Amino acid sequence: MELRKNYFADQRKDDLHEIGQPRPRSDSPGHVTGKTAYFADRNFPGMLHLKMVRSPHHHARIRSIDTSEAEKHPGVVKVLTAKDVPHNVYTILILIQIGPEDETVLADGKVRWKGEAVVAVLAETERAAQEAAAKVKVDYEVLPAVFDMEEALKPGAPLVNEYHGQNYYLYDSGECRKVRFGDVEAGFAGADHILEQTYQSSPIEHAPAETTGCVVAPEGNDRFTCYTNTQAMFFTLDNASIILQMPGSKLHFVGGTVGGGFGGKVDVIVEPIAILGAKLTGRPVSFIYSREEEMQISSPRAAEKVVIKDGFMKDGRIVARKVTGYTDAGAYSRHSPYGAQKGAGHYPGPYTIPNVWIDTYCVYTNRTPSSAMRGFGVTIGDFALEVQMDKLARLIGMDPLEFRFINAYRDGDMKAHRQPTEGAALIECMQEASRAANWPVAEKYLSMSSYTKGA
Amino acid sequence: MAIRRGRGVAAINYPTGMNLGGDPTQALVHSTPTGNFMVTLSSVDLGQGMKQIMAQICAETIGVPTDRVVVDTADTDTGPHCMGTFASRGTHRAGNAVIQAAREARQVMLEVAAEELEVNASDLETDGQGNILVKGAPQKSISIFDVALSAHFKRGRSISGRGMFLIPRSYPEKETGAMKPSTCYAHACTVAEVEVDDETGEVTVLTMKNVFEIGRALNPKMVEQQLVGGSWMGISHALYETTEPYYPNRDHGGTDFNQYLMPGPGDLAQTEIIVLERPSADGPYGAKGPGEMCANPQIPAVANAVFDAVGVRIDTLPITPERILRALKAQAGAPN
Amino acid sequence: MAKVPVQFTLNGAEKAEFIDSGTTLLNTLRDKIGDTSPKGGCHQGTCGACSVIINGELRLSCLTLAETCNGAAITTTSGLSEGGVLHPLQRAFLDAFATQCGFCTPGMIMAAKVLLDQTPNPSREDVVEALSGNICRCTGYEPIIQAVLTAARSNSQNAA
Amino acid sequence: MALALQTFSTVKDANAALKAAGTRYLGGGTLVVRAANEGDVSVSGFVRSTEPSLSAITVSGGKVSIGASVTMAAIARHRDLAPLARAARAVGGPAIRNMATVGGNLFAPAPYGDFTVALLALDASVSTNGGDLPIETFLATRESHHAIITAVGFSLPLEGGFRFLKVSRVKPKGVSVLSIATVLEQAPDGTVSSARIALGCMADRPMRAKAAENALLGRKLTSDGIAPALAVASEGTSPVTDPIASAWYRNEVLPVHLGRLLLA
Repeated sequence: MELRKNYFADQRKDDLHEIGQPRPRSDSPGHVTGKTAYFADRNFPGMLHLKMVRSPHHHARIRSIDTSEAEKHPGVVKVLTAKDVPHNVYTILILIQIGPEDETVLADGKVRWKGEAVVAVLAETERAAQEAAAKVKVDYEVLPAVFDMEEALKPGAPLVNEYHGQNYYLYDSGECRKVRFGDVEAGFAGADHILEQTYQSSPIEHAPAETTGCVVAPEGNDRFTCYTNTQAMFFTLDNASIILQMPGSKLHFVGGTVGGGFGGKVDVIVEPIAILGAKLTGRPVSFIYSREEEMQISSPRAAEKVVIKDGFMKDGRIVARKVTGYTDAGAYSRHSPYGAQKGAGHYPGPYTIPNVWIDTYCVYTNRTPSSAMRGFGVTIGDFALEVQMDKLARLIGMDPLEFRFINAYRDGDMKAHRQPTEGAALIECMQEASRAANWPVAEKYLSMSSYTKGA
Repeated sequence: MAIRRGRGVAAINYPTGMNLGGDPTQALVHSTPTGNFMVTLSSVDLGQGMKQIMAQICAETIGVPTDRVVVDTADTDTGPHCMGTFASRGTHRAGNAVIQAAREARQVMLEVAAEELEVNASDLETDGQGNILVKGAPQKSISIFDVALSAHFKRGRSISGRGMFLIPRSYPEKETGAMKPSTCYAHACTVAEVEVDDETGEVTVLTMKNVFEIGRALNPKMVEQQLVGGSWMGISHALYETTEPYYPNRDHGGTDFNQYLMPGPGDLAQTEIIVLERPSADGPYGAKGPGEMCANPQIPAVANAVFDAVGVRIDTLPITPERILRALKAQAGAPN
Repeated sequence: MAKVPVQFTLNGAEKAEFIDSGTTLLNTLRDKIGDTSPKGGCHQGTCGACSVIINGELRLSCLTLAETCNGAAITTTSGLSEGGVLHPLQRAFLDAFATQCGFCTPGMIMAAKVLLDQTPNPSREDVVEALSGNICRCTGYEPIIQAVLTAARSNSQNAA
Repeated sequence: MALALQTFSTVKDANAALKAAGTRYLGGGTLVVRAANEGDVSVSGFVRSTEPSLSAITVSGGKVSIGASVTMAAIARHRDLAPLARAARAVGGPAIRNMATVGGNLFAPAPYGDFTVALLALDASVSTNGGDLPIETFLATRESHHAIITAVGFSLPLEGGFRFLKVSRVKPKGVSVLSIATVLEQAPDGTVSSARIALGCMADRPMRAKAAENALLGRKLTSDGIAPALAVASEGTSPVTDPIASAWYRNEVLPVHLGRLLLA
């Protein structure tokens, strides 16, 4: 890695003692000696193991659940169903007033995705829990499922989630988050060229080395210590408190040393049910996702679809950009309503465009619920935007890097969401990339600066 | 058979923080009797190095070496509230809270030192090595060790501070979408060079030249860790990763590390990382969040490079050999 | 059910335990003996985080039944440093900033140790091959490869 | 029920114990211990045998016998089995190769089982206490096969006569898109006089590319010479679709990779 100190030197103090110094990491000695304690390195005598019975169907009504054989299985201590969960219907963003509550801790009457948790089995050993889970009988009536966002938005599509009443998240702005800036239709009308393209992505798993999980130990005083690899301690504690209808003072969360997260450990899935198990049995409980659960059950990055329509001039200026973004939340909200609107705040990318129209939708389907991942709300949008930029440049026979210089935002430029640009550095990154990659651009672009307002 | 080479570029920015939800983090700082400093948080270290960075931020602010700072984090019985580690917010939000708490503690420390040295606190400075000096008269000094002892056993002062950093929630305006979705932006421009085997659709990423502007590299080696790993993940997203390889058929999702694909140690691109620093106005020592955006520009850069190499556009991620091969066959007019 | 005895040396110390027949070596080391340096990342044999060295060979402790290790000499990462002095590989991982979340690190170090024990002057390809069964999601592998190459160089300098 | 392990000094006794429902033979553990760890409740116990012959490699007079418990690593480092080293190293990473056995590989479903592809090309025989089976017969019926495999046997190919290729997306150790093993003999004029071509991942278990074998006879290993074989390479295949690749893709690239292997 090279630090290029010649850029922005006037804005920076480089004479600090500790900041800017490549100090060794204080946690690394623990890592290389195997001494670092992750949540699963806590082991308690008498610890129970929790295994989840999951839906084999994408969408089904539950006619009945029979746990009697499982309960009789040797080593089984407790079997939990929806009725055992004090506040079974929840949504995690309720803490920042983004509702409605739309997800069940354990399925109640219906499953909405393949893999949804239905029954929790607690047993003396993992093996006993697995064997007992195989003995739980759930009678399902399979319902039509919808996996495609456009299909889900059509009239007559199967309703995925009754708590929403329609297959999209209803923002205060309506069916989508909107950004309106300038007059996009006038921009198209005056453009030399128009290009509309559609980009799509697939769900992506965080695949951290350490799977999601927690170990819960009763403290013996009505309090429960939860050793967890959550990415958000109080967010998880407070949601657990709501789900369990238990004062937060009864909960003690210990974590902060996590074997990789990438956004995959913000969903508050394992902790509430494990604490409930510990409360109802009085025993320590371990609930750790298997690798298969981590890969296919834990929330992935959402599948997205992005439609970009651009009006642009022969000289390289983009004069109008319309973006319609669809985020596939899967069956439940989790963080997706936030991610979709974060996208609205991100488009049209780091470019100054006078006429912009953005609609971003959060859509419900019977796919695995998605959630946050590194680059949440932005990563796939950037893929779409930057491939689109390449196409536009080639369409008018312009160098793709020079084309970006022409449109790059600079300090003071007004963004579509009506914030003036501050601290821009796109131009300088491109200048340095031109040099590093031996990708020549015209001198006028090398002398541009983010400090000075664009034309 | 032909191995065809191409290159592609992408430029991006990335927002720091979760402004649209309201974004608070708190920190507490206190000294031990012998002048070591404890930072108490509930923030989570996912491996990105939050603990180390908070120690360096606290040390810089107090004026002591980093190894005199201990970070105690993520115990809800002791640590004050943090929203969590996501949205590239950790360094920015928790860092600001630590600075505020450390400044308050530093002020008490200087006041105690001033009493010991019989000068005004405003006339004192730290040397970064554990000593407090009178400005302009450095021979008149006291160690932070002695100041802490004095505070604890003689003067009854708590060398401590509270930090609270809150970005108030931005509510998007319904019709126009006017909002403040972020605090500051990091930037990147990446050039990817690839080879595509036009008989199999296999892509080899030869080089990945990344330029990142991240505000301030608080610890350059740790920044490098994030950026190198992120560049790898970007390539992985571009070419390999999906939980539903044959969507709309949802079968055949990988359930292990053999079948959920990511580049192995034999697939590494020659990776170059260049860092620019334009300090953010509101970041801790000018820092922005680099952890997420560093994995974004490689994806379109690879997509554009694949087009440059073989002339087909794959607009659906991931850009698998199968998708490229199908596109090449369609381009050649062959039935498929 | 009846327990079965297992006996082996772990990092040079004799260990004897009674375990449930069929228990994996990983669970025996972690839950019975208390050596949590091998990590359970997949329990499938696909991540390498549980790697240990058994009689000089790299093995996955998650797929090895403890009973099959009777009489064996087992090495884990927790046993590498001696007298508080880090093993050259551990030192090299630190210096190269080759750990982030650290979860894969003990397994990586085991794989690297077997390589250097058998091939003191490995090529980059040798290192890549040696690490090929170990997954890292944070680093992009390059710092780890560099750490192993650096450790090999420092070993050969010490030997010279 | 806990998953007890029973260890026997003879294959005969182990075979008897395997008659109990739910018991599985424990080789290297890479298949059956994984299944148990993943909650496969059909596995209720492990049986193994420590009979020394299971771990023996004998090479004499061009005949090779490899005990079923021999690991991939042991094959890869055996001086007399150098031609097979590439195929043995194609299995897993170093730790897996120290565990995975020849016997287990015979049962590994696609996309695993690369070494068995090599054995199929080598026309190996598969031995049990009950006798020997041609590998093709064994593979066709392996699900119903309960007796412990004791060894595999084959004739060492002529110098340079054995070729092996594994194509994977992840390097250097990813699982197979496909694998190909060939045993070719050539006449003095360079024309192919006998050919066995085995394919991995082109069906749910290793298979022969018989049409391609026939099309190769009497031809030289040149672009033109192998063209007829490549044209029929996919005949009779029914490739697996898995996260690595689809059946369509495997069929599309099989002739490409076979061609590259034959011309290498």
